[in-house]
Amino acid sequence: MILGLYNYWIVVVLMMIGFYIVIAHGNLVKKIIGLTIFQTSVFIFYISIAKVNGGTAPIIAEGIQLYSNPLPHVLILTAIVVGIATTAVGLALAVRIKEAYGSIEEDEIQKKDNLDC
Amino acid sequence: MLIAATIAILVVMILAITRAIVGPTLYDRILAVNMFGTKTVLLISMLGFVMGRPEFLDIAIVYALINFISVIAVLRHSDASIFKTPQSAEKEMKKNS
Amino acid sequence: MNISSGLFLLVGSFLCVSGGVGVLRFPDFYTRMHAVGVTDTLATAMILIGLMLQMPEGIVVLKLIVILLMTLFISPTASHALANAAMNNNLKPKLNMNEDSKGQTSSNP
Amino acid sequence: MKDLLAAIMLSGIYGLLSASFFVAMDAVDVAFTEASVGAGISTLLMLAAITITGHSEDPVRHKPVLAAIVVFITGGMLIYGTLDMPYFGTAQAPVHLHVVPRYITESMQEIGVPNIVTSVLASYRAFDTLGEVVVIFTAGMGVLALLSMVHGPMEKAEFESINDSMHEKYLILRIVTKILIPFILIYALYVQFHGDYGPGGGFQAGVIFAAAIILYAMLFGMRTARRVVNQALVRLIAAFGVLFYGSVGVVSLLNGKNFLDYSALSADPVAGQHLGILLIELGVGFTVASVMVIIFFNFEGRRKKSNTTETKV
Repeated sequence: MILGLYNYWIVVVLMMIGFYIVIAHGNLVKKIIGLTIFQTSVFIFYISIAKVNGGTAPIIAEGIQLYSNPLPHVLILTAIVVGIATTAVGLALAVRIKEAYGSIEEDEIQKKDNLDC
Repeated sequence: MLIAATIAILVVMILAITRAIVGPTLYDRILAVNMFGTKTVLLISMLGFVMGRPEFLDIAIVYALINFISVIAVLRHSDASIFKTPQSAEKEMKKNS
Repeated sequence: MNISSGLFLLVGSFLCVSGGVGVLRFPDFYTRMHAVGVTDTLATAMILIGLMLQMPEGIVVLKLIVILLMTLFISPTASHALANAAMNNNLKPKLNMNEDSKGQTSSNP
Repeated sequence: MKDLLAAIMLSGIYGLLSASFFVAMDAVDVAFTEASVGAGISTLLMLAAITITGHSEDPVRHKPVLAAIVVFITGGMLIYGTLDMPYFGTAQAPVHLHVVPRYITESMQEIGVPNIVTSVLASYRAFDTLGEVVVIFTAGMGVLALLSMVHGPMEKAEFESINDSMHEKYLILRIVTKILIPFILIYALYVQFHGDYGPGGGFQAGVIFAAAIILYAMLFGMRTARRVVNQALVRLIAAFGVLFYGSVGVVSLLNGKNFLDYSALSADPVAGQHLGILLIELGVGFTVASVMVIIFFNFEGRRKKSNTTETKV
């Protein structure tokens, strides 16, 4: 059944929503929100790969045979924390741009840059 | 019974999201997020029982805490002097009525 | 045991749903606040008690009690702070009949 | 949506939702992290950022049609690419067939830690994790470099005079928070040291610990918080965490095993592994907590600076 692939489709849709926000919106903070959506879609992709039907969480307990795949969990766990750290750097850049240009709209920044040249 | 309660919580979560999207004022949104948070706490503790591994209640505890912190963050933000715009709030009220 | 747990869960879910409907249907912020603030705490308590009866084991019950206490502390505080902030920032309650009476309504849950 | 505040609230809900999804997908550790990070800290940082940058957005879009076309084509190609992927939840998918069976079956004998995620994170793939910790540390330093301020004595006095604590208006909030904060700190320690047996570990504990300090800073004002939490010390701790992690690896190197092979730390290899995991989780916790605190404090410090300059002009 082709419908067994639905998890990937959801991921793709989320990813594209994030992508659209990054392309089409001029506001830098909005772009960062788009990036986090994109990021989360990648997390969901990894985690949904790790799921095994009938398996449970990979913490060993008595009487459980089938566990979900722990490896993607590890990768994503660290990726989330790294993601927030990089998001913070992005926001910090946005703050500095606001202080330097007085705006975080891409168009206005571009205009000011052109004036300076 | 567990399943029924889980479904009820999911329904309420959908209602809360609707309010967060529609919500005419900022406070409606905060309210919806707060409510959504408490419902998530319930949902996660419920899911632990449904899946037969109730050790995972730790996550629910974190949720309860984080929810509180984010509500305070938003309130503090809305208190920040540059955002105190009673006119805008009133305008929104008028739009609402 | 099972029946009582089911009963608690049922009451809890009913309260949850009524709170949800309230938050969607009520006309202005303060009434919505009322709907959520009142039902949320009780519903959480009910459902958590139901879960406790479901599996009376030491550590699980302990964690559920911690969650319960946390909610009992946090939920009313958050509602109070929220209503307080809304009042401070001049969000007026919507009054049904007479527009000019800008009096107080009992808005704090 | 034009109002960035609303967008941020909704992205907070998105974080909550994705964390419940992770629980449903059995990834409890990930859900734990997402709970504390995605829903809590990231909302917080975005709010701090938009306090400075302003919260309304220019509704003009850049060539929305073109963007939509690009997005649709990319999406279509990605969906076409998924047709070859294994179905959702099949146990025979290639990801489940390689290293993972070894992790699942042998982790109990080799490492002696029930939580496989922790054992993979801290022992099998410890070098990866070291890299991640260094990235977090670097990001923290990046924020520090971008946002920290050197202010003269005059400015400093002015800076100190701003009282932004919330407690005048929110008495109840203040008292409840005062009661809660010790419990949050204890809970963070529990998460830190219980990570071997249940969901948890250094990353989560660090974020929760930082959240407690941030909560304090928000309610009692940055001035008080700066007095309580020494910034220079926090920076030192951030560096110390990374160093600690690395030096555990060096110790095992000096004892004749590979870098970060903790069997060398004790006579009994399993006990050594256990000790090693505990130590490096501690290092991770130190770094993550202090980096989060650094990031938040710097954002907040900036905010007051820009506010005062605005009022001066």
